[in-house]
Amino acid sequence: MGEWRIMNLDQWLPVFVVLSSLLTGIIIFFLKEEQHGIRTALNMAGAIIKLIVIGVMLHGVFHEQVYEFRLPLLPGLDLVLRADALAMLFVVLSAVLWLVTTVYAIGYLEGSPNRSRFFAFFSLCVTSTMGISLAGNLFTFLIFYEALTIATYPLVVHRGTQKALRAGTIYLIYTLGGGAILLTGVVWLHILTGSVEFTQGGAIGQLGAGERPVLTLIFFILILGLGVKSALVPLHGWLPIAMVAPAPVSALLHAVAVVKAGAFGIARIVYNVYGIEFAADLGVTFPLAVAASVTIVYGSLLALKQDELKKRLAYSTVSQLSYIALGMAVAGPLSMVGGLVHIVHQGIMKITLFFCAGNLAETLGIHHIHEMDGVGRRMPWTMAAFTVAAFGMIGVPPTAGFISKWYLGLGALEAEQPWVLAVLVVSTLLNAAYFLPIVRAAWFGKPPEAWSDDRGAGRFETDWTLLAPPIFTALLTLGAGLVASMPISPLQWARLITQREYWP
Amino acid sequence: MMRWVIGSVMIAFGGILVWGVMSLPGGDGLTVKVEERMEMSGVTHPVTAVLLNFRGYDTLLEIGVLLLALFGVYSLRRSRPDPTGVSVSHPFLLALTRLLVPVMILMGGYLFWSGAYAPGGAFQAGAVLGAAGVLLYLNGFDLPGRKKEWLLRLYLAIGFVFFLGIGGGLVAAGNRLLEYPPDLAGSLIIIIEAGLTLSIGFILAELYISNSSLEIGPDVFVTEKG
Amino acid sequence: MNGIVSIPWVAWAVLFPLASAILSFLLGQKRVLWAGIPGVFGTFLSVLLLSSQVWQQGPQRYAIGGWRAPLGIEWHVDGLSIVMLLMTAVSGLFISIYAVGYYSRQSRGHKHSNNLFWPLWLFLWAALNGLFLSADLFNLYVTLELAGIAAVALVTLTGGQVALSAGLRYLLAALLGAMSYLMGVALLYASFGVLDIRMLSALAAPGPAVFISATLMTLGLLIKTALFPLHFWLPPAHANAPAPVSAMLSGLVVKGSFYLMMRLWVEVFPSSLWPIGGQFLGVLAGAAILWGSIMALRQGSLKMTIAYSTVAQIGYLFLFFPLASPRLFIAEGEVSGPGLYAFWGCVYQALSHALAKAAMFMAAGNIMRVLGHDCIGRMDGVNQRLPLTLFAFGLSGVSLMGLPPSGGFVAKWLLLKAALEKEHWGLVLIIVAGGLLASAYVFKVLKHALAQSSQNDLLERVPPTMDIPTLILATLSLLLGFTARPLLSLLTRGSIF
Amino acid sequence: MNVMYLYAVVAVLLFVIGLHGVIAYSHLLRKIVALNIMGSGTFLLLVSIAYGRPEGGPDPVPHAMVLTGIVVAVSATAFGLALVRRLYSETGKPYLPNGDTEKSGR
Amino acid sequence: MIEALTLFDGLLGFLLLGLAWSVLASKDLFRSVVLFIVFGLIMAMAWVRLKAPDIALAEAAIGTGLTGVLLLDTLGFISRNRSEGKSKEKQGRKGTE
Repeated sequence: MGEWRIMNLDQWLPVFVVLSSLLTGIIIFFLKEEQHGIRTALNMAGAIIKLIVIGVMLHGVFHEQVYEFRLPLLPGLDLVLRADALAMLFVVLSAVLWLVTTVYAIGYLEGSPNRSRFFAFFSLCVTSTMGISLAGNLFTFLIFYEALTIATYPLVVHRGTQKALRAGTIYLIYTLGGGAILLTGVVWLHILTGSVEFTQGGAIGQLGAGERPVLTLIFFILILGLGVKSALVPLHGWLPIAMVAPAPVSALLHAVAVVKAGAFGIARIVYNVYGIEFAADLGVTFPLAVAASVTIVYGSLLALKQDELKKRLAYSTVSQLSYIALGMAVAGPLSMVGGLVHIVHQGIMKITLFFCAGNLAETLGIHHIHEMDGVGRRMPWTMAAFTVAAFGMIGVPPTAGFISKWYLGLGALEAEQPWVLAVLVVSTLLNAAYFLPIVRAAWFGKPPEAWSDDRGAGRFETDWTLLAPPIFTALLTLGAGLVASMPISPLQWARLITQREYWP
Repeated sequence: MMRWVIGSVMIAFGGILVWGVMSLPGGDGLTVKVEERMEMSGVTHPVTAVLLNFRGYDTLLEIGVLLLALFGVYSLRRSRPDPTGVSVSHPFLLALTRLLVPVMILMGGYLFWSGAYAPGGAFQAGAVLGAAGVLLYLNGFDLPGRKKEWLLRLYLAIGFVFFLGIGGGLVAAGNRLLEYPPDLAGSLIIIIEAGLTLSIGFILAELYISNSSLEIGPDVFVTEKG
Repeated sequence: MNGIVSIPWVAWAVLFPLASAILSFLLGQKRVLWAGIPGVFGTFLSVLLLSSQVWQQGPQRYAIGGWRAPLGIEWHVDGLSIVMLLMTAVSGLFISIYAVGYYSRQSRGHKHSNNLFWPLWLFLWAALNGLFLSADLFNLYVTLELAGIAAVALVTLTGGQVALSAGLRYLLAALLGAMSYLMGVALLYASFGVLDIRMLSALAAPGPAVFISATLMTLGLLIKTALFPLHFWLPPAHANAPAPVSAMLSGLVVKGSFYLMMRLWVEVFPSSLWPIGGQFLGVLAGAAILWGSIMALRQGSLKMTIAYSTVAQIGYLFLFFPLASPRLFIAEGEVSGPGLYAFWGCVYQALSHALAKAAMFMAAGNIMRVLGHDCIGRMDGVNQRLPLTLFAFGLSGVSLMGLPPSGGFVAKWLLLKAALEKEHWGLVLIIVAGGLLASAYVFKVLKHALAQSSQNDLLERVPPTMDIPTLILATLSLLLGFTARPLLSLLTRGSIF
Repeated sequence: MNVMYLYAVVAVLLFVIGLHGVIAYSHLLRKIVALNIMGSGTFLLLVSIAYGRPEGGPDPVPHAMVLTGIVVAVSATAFGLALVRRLYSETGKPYLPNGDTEKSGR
Repeated sequence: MIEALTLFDGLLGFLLLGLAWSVLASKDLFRSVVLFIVFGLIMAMAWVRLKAPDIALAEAAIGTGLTGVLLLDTLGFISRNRSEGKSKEKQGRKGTE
């Protein structure tokens, strides 16, 4: 009986974005296992409707149009969905990658059990991600952040093996713990400042100095809660273990849903809750920067030691994610651009890598790097995509990764924190050290006469539903770098956000 | 050891309680209020007036409790007891019963009737009837309605049904729950008490009988269904 | 329309269950549902209409027999009682539907299980409604006894050895509690010569007798509500009852005595009791949350886990006493501050727990029906056989963990807010830890249920009458997260008394 | 007046004795008897209050309460005894098994 | 006169307390049940003394009458098929539930 009246359609667009995957998810859950066609149709329809709505909103937001939906839940506490520039960045990313991953998953899970359950929770997972990105205040963010945890669990344990179940448990211990900490922080902040709306330039920047110590404490509580999902060292433990999930899931987990939710949350806290100036003024950004740098280097070092492909990619995720946090922590416009744009870039690059890893496992049963000699000859397209993404990760121009690192570097100089450059250089070297050998082996290594268990898929090197997604995302990786100067590129969008953040 | 701890705690507790009651004011209760409204109550005995009129709702629920206890016992019971089976007919007891039961029934009737103006009433009367029923049962006589399951259930429920029916009927008629019209109060109460006396008699007897025959045979309520 | 508004639904809310209870007994085994089903829906509807009356016209007082207090017994219907009545009506409705399915097939197997279920359950419902309505201390005692005996009889319906001893333990606890409560009533009546709660709240002045009676009544109600460490009777009773019975016991019955406790402390007992009493109860509440959750985690059987989770969740209810303060409901809901949040939080906790826990026990019933056991370790493959039930279990679990957007989350949010505002750090920790422990034991079950199953043979199907109500209740417990505002404003309709 | 206090004291002492019985003895019959003694104590307190009322005759309201209470007590006792009998015929023990709070049945 | 009455009251009180105690304390269950019935009858006297004849009747008939009969009956049942009764009673006595 919440008294929100029907206004113009604009107010409802954010809701549609959330519902488009929520409803599909619910319907799919009640579908029978065999109803393969309906399920696919629903998935596709949902994803495409979502993209269309988002397209409209993207255009609107670019022209300073406000889309806000408000549902009062408790006295003085509303559920708010608002589309601002930062939200759109994440929304577009998740929507696009959801479509791609759905295609991939349909091919990948061909004939495996419990597909209805899988796709249902897959959709719920994306729904929560949408909610996270569109959340207009901390309370709403928290709701979807926790919902994401729950929605992801069935995907992690999907296979039902002992290994999967154990991974699921560890995943929960970390994420629910983080959630509890976050809840405490949010409630506390709510008591101090009332409902915290996400506002450009920071909501509580103008609070009295008396609160400063408490606010500092709360800041770290919040970051601690978010750090788990964004895998800040030492809270990253769950991420490599969650690898047992089916490839599409790990792809989504690592590129978009879970880890990005954490990083995005940190962005919200730093920019829209505390406000970058106030945060810097409190002196909370430097510790964050240190934590991020440590994570970057440490993650890469661990990645270096892995022989299992997915494990190596996982640790690379741990490392790469913290570029985002670093970008924010350095506290300058340019570095902010770098951090934000990396949300997108890391997504498309990393999802490519995971698609490829999945293809190798599915088609040739390859799970380890030492098995990859000459695989490029057997699966040229997959490895081509892999190579592009790997170069992106290293930061080779003209890939997307180069753009991110370039802006991060400039930002570091601009903010007079040259030590950050050192971090970037080291990590770049490490990235090269753990990606180039793979590429080398794949292309120049000597292939075995027969692959261990070759599925020998017909016309292409593997099923097209498995092949198309990585190629597509690889092209995106290239495109994001090549057309970086064009207005619709992620980079320009990140600049737009930064501009509105610093000079609202 | 444990016992001593408990014991000392109890002694302390008792001491506190005694202190509490000694501090009680001999304040005035509701005596006056009851007396003021006696003539509207339809009866002349104050306790009966409170039981069946002023606080009739309590009594209604109380019959519910009595029935519930019986349901509970029934749900534990496996058998419909066969009186001849448990009969302990000792000639002397038999003669005594023959002598006593009519007297008891008379006494029950008297208690029930006197309840309106003197000590007594449905409960006491019902209790006496119940005792009579038990005596009969012990001598192998059958309680009326024992053969017909539904009839027995009717006897057991009739008091509650009257009470509830009158209460509900009054609500339907636009009165408040159990709000007797003053001129009808007397007769309504008599009807209710009659039903109560009968039911209480049967319930108490059944409580004993079912209790003493918990461990035999299949459940009657199960045998009943096809 | 006007006619419907003018009907005294408050009376029918008690008359309907009573009448159908006695009818279902008179009709006997074969026709029991002829009385049961109409009774259930009648009760549900009259509560619904009553609440709409209160929503529109504010609190009601109803002098039974036309005799006003102190001589007569009065009902008082305010926001709190209405919310409790609604809680009972909603879960009661779905539990009843579930029971129809449960016994329709059970009747062949277990002999003397279903014949008296309906009269007992309807009597129980009547007792609860009477409890939530009554404003008369002695009448409340009678309703307590009515509810207690009905509940015990329901527990022992299955008649197994464990159920019997559990039932006896429960009965003794209930009688002890009621007796101690009655002693308190006697002392209060001795001191003030009235039994009506509102009149007492005007009269009750601090004094030895009052303190003693407060202690006695509180202790009695603590036993009946099974607050740690007086919870010893609860787990076996709730775990060994038939599934629908466990659902109503865990979901509803314990709330009855808690509700009464809340009333007494807010309305009757002098405020000078709060500082000590509140802290003391707070300690017990915290202990209950931790102990109950840990024990739940350590159980091997599903129903025992759920039962111990009830012990923990009851702890949350009692956070009311350390966090709230006396006489805070004078204004029409304008009052703010920790007290009000605590009040809202606890009531909301009661609501969401009622729905979620009922759904959980019903889900457990389905699982036992299909697997033939409730050993958590051997639950592999439940997800293939009972996807809906498992989903329902998960949903109600979300509410118990207090994760958004469930009703449990709203409750936890409000409680946490109250605790932080009162800077009650210990309780803050416990609230958070309790949520985590809850997720631990819920996911322990889900983990085993999601495991790959070796055997896929379907032992027995559950009828949709068992599957659907479970899912509906669980979903409702989740949707409660979105209905907080209307419910809370209904709750604060008119001051409590 | 002091008659009232005398009986009131006896009443609360009966209550305590009964309570002690419920807690200290494990034989179920004793527990049930003890509960009944507690009940009698409570009833005696009510009646002594009624007797102690200054004006008019004894207060009939407590009398009515006690009558109700007695019936309730008998109902509970009867049901309890039935449970004891069934438990005894199942287990051969008139006691509550101690550890069964931990294990589940069915 | 008043003296006599107060004496009677005191006597009654002590009798009640003593009976209640011995009901619970007596080793032999049968004995304690019988004592309980006596206790009930004394209680009835107390009711009469306190001008509560209705309760006296009810106590005699329901409270003591039925309860006593039920207790005796149950006791009879238990002792009828008791295997190793006394020993159990002793060890049970120690446990405090």
